[in-house]
Amino acid sequence: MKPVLILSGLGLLALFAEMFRFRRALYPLLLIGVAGAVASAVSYIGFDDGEMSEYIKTMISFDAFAIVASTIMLVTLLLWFVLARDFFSDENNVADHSALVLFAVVGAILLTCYKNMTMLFLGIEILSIPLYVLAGSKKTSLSSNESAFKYFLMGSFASGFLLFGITLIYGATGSFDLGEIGAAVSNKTVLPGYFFAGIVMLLVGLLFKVSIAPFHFWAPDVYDGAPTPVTALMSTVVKTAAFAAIVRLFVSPVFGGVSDFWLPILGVCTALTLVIGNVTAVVQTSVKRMLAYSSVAHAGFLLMAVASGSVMAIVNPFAVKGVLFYAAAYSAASIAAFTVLLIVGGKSGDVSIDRFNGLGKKNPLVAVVMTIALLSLAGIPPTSGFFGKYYILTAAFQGGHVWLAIIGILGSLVGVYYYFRVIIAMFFRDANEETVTATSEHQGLLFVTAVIIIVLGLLPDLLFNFCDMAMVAMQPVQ
Amino acid sequence: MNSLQVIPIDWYIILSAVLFGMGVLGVLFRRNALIILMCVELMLNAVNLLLAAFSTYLGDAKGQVFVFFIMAVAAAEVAVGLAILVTIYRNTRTTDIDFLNKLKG
Amino acid sequence: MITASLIGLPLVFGLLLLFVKGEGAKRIALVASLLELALAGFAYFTLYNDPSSDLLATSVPWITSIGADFHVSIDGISILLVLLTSFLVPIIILSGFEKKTENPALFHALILFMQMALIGVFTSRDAFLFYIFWELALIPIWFICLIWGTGENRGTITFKFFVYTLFGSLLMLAALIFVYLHTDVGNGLHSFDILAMYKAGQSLDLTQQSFVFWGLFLAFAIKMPVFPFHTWQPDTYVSAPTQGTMLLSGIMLKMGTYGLLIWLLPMTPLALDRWGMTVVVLSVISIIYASCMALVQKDYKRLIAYSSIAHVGLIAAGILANTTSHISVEGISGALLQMLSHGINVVGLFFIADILMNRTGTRDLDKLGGIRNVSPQFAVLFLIVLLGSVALPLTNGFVGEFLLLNGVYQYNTTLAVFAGLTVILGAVYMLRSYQSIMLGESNAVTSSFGALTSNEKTILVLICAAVLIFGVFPKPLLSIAQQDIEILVKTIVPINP
Amino acid sequence: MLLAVLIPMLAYKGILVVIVFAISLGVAAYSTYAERKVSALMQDRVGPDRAGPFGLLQPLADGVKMFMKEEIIPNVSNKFLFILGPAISMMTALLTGAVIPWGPDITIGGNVYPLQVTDVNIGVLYLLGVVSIGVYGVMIGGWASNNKFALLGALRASSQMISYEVAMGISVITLILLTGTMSTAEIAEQQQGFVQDSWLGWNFFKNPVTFLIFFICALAETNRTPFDLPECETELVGGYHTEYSSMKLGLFLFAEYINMFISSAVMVTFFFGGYSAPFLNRFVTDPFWFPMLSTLVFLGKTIFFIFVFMWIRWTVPRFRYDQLMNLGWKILIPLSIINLVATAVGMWLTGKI
Amino acid sequence: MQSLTNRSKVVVKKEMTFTEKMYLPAILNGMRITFSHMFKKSATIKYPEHVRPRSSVYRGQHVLKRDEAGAERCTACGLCAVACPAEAITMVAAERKKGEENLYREEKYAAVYEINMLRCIFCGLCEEACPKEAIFLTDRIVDTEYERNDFVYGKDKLVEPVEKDKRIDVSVRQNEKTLEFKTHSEYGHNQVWDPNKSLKKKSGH
Amino acid sequence: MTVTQILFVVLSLMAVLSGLFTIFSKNPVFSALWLIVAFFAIAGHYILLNAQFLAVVHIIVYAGAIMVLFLYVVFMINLNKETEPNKPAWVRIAAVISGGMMMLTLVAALKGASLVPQNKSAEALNIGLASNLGKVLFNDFLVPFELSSVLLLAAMVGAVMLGKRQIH
Repeated sequence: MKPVLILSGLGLLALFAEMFRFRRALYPLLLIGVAGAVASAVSYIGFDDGEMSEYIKTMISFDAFAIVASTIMLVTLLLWFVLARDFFSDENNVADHSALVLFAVVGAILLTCYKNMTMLFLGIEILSIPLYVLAGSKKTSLSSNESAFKYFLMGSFASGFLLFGITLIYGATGSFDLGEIGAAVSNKTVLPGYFFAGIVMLLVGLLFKVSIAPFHFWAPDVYDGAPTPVTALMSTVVKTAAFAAIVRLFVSPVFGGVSDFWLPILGVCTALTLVIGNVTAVVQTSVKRMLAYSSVAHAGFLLMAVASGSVMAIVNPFAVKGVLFYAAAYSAASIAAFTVLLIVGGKSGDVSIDRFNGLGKKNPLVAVVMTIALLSLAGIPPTSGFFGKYYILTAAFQGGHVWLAIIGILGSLVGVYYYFRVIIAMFFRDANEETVTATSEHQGLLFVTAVIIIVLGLLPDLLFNFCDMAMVAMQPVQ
Repeated sequence: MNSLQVIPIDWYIILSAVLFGMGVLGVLFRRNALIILMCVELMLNAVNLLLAAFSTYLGDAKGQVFVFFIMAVAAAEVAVGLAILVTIYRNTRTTDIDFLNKLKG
Repeated sequence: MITASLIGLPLVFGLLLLFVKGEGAKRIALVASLLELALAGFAYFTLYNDPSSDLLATSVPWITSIGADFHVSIDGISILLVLLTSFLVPIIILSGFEKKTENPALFHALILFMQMALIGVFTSRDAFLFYIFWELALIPIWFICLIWGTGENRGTITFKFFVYTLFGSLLMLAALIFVYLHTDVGNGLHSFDILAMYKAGQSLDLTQQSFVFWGLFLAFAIKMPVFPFHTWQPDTYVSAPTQGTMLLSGIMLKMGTYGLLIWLLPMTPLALDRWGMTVVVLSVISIIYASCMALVQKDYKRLIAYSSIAHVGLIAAGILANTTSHISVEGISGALLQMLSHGINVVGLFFIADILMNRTGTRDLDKLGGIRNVSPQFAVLFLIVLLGSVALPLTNGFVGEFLLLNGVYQYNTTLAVFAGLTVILGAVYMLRSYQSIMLGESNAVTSSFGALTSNEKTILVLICAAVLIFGVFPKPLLSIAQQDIEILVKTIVPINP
Repeated sequence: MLLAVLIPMLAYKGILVVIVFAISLGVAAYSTYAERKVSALMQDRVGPDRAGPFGLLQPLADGVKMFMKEEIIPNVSNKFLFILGPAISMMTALLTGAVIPWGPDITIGGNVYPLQVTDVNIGVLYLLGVVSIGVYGVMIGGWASNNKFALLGALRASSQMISYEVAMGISVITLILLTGTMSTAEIAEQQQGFVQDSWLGWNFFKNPVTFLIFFICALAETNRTPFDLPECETELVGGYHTEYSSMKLGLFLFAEYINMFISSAVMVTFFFGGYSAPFLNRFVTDPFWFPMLSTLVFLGKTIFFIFVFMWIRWTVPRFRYDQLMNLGWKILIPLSIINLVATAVGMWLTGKI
Repeated sequence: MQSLTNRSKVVVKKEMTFTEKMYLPAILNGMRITFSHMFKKSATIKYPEHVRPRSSVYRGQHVLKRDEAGAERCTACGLCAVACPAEAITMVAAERKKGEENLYREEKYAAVYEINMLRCIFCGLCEEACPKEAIFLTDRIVDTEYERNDFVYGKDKLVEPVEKDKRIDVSVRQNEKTLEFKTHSEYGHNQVWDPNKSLKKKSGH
Repeated sequence: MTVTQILFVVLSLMAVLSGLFTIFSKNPVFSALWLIVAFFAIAGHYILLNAQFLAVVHIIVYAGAIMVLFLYVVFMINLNKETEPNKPAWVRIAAVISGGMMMLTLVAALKGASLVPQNKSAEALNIGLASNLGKVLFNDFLVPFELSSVLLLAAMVGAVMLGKRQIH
């Protein structure tokens, strides 16, 4: 609860900054505030909220899973704020931008700790609505507008499905509470047919939101069109939050009891996503768009963990931990990659692959960090990305989805192809005239993310033991 | 006289499903962004109706309270969506979503 | 301790090099590699004196959550490859001393990283660690080929190389995870420890073992390479810089064969019985195919590349030509020996190709000729290396090849006959190439071929010495491995046949 | 058995509905007369005095004129919507009357009848709902005219009405907080008796700010000066009814007066004690005449507010558009929120919640 | 700048005080004023019943005079039409026939004489221009009509009745002053305009 | 058929038909108007379900605010043209098929749906009362209620940000 309050308060503060004219001081305040939120999230490991009122407990529980997931998101957010320094440089909308980002993150945190369908729905909407706007925040750019609109349209369309699913489940079980739904699920005899229709609809809604094939088609356009910092936010924090939400429903005992029903659906979707995401990423010429498609593929990987997460209410430990680790690794690498995109894109924002030609000579630091990030995305040891993939593949094997694992492996092989095109361009092709310079903030950020990627790659236990705690939250409550 | 006694819940489910399906169809069918938004609203309303029906049949007020949240969200969504639409219109002078294909491919 | 230092030393020096500017980097790298060689020698003697010395093994918990440890140790088998690596790396670094290299610090740092990864591969006793080192070895060599390579389309070529090998290694990962999930070290926990893996692998049924077998085999086969997974190899060898080619062919190849020996054989004995013939046939095909291809090559470097495939095919055949009922210790010793000698020979040959290229600007056999007239010293040294490669008795190639053919013969006579062709064909294309390069009249291209520099001479003499010494006196190498090979062989016998 | 109760009840309701309709229409009709008369008086004029004594038949004459004038439907307009617009305006204006408690229960022939068409428990919300629909008449009419002035007028009207609905809603919430009920009848009943617990019982005295906000919003919702921008002649010709003529124009204008009447009635109900007349119950206790007189009192109060509406119209000049929006969003809404919070705190402090 | 009369108010855009910003007092004050006006005497005159006193030389509807014998004075010279600034007057001239001497005073007469009352501005120039004392403006008021055409008054409405007792009295307009005025030819309208003369006059000033 | 059932059928027909008109109207204005009609039908359903408060709130929110906003935007960008080119035929067919299949699935899912036991107690009939809803909203749903303020604030800030003209 504390991080939620801190972030909401920060959002209000941002709005007050506009009113009381301290916009210049806002950015440092935000950094401090988000750092505070991180601290408060971490502090839950030692201390919990204490006795909370019944009404809060039934809606939100900041259990270990939520702590880990939100810590990952908040740390990413902190890094993101450094990445997006420019996004907050315009005096005219610094307050709006920061308030919207913070509100979105409030939604993201709710998604990690909800105990009730109401909170799931609200969390998703609180997360999405500011993002629609942020995606369109470059108002004069048509592609930004388009991105916002597509995102909005698909988001609200998906909300419809999600709600219909929630409704049917409510009708079948008589409750919005996850615990009660789980209890009803475990007593399967009374479940009417439309309960399963509800699960399908809920699933469709959620899959839409996280851009899983065949509901993925909007994602590349949206990621491509949105301003780069926003894309970075979408592919890190938002993705983590959405998957945390899915894990809570499908890997936990809530729907775990009927996993034989939804597993095939998830399996097929995972396979499709891995194939489509990777294959279409190959033909892209814009690096941003390539990253967009690859993020679809990564979503497929994460979904693979979900698909192998729960077999008849027995939770697969690797799946939960795998999702968290993968999300963390992916976030770190994405932050690095998008920072490089911002640096390379410069003023024009053009990030076609040609712009990367000869970057290795022009600006070795940027090129090396980009390489590390891309290696991590491709899942090559000793980067953190490898361990993410490793845990999820292990989970898939353990869940008995060998075929999914193989598709995943083949997919990441294709992934290597498009990631390495960028590396080849950076080190092999001849440089053009333009110089590429990074601000000191960005340099520092690149350094930090590179260190994170490598350290997590060499000593994954640092995070993985942390993730271990999250498992406890997913076990059925007896 | 109360609907509880004479109308089976199935009727409401089917009605909602039909309305919802119509909304989905509209979203897929139409190109005018405004009408697509309206169809989304129709979908949400189908959900609301079903929630209210379930709520009454279960004798549980939570369903109706949930409807209020959906309404709040719908209002927020529409406000944002229309704002986006107007920004687009300022740039393109059209609301046909197929014009919005600059990003394709 | 020693093993960990063997891994750590190049890493430390490599990192150090990143902060060095200019040509001094070469010297630092050479010093580092010589230190490594000394350390390897020390390891050899330690092992010789006390095979169970604590100094040789290091095991620290690493990723406890998945039961992977940082467990490295040197035994009789791996010491050979460690020695090979530490012997070749100084030579490789030395071979580049006279050439100007762009960004030498990074280049040599990558070579040292590569060395670290290779030694890691050869010494790790933990499957996960093995995999990590396996992948780690790939990245530096890829960059070496990409940045310092020649040829306009090297981007595509190196990329193909990367994807091929990565594909293989991912399959290997899948196979390893599969086995890993069947290990049990109590408490429902799993472990990546090599012995646990052996045990788990052998407990699988045939279908499961086959899956693991093919997963691992493909990874190793691509690395070696074996027909039909070899297509990346000749192009990559040609377009890579000489040092890169030397690393690839001299040491990296051995990762594959070593993997076959250490990981594949003991883990999947049942599958070996079932699929052994298939893969041996593949190996033999690759011998014949590569030899024939070598016969028609005009580019000398490409010729060596194909010859390398042929030799490795024989090694693979020797390792794989075993069944649970009959395991040929000779074959395995021969494979080990051949790994060493092939490593030395092929590095020598590539170095010679590099000398030719530097002096004459071409590697085309038709354009060369009569160098013997100009540089008789070179002709002699070249001949020695060449003969080693053709496996003439008294050279290092002979013992290994003989043992290997013997092993295959015990497995299947017909195949042995075909495999034996490698000796004949090898002699044909090697000598023919010698003829067209060195003999005959010198022409415009070759007449200005000067005498060897002292540097080149040092390298060639070192290699020739190795060729001759091990040809005459292979015993120290064979004997130190003997015991461990026997231990290995014992583990291959399945627990519940 | 059921029918025996139901049918007289329905018949009674039907009669009541007709009476309410008639009163609404009549009051509205004479409001037009009153408007002209009041304006004349305030401008030192005489006003209509030709049709009938004191011009009392003037509304009739106007009506006849409206009916007789030529029916013009613009060629390029949407005919159906063009007609629908004024119809909706009129309909919503009339619908509101249903929940207004015109008087206390009346006893006729031993039977007790309520003087309210229907007492829904969410009457206040019903009012807000109907009011919120009223804007469609204007929007549809303005759009269907296919005339830029009409369209602009409609846009202005709709944005104005939406804007002020917010403040109105919040002030109504304050009222609900104050009274603890959403039933109009109950609100009126609570204010019976002029003095309660040493307080003046009318809600106006309990919370005048709420009334002020509600009153201003009511002005805006009925498009009365100073908020009559939608039909601002100097800028937009005739606003949304530029293209309208004859009886359709009449309906629009008429709806405005009905709205005025109803909102006056609502204000009386909400804030000025409804049908309560101070100390009336001391003098009259007859179960028939007391309600009758109360109803008259109610109508009297209502008429007073209608007068206030006109009074304001002929006093205050029209707002500029940005001033109008500023007033709505930057003053009234914050003010109403502050008022709401203050009321809540006040009630909490006095232990009422 | 200092105002000379001290009547004008200098507008100062000063910051309003809080009470002023609330506007309510001002509005209430305004309402008080309007309310007080309700009890003031109405300034309206109920017209047809009460008529405001008019000037003796009020210029209303025209009349075409007859002479003592009852013959029309107008000779259709057209000067009135020329003088008319609103171009309201048209006429058609005709020659008097034998036997019509009692009808028309001179040999030429107006067969048609029309004044468009919608155009007419009641300036009285026609009256001044007339050399025959034929047209006069009277204090009568032009009636309202329903049709546009009805406002074009022909001779039927313009010419005064023959009967002595129904004649229209224009003696106020024929007092000495006007008659004397008409003798001054330079002010008359039936005068040929002499450019030199008027030029001289102007320069003489 | 009882009166309630007839009412149900009539309201349902009204909702479905006006929904269809919403989808198929060429002119967005008509779509919006038909949608309003559909909303009224749904409000009627709410009343049928004893949820009067919900019905009125539904009217106020949807008809009174959301649809006005829609109409406002239609007017503002003046979409009088009725020239909306149709989507390619295959898209339409695909849309029809997928939509139809979805509906079929749903209806099929209901087949043999075992009903959840109904709660016919006296309190259950009064759940639609405002006071009852208020109690649930401010007790059980207190947290989401408070958090929905974040949502609305975010939407407001967002809409304002998009609506502002870009200042350079």
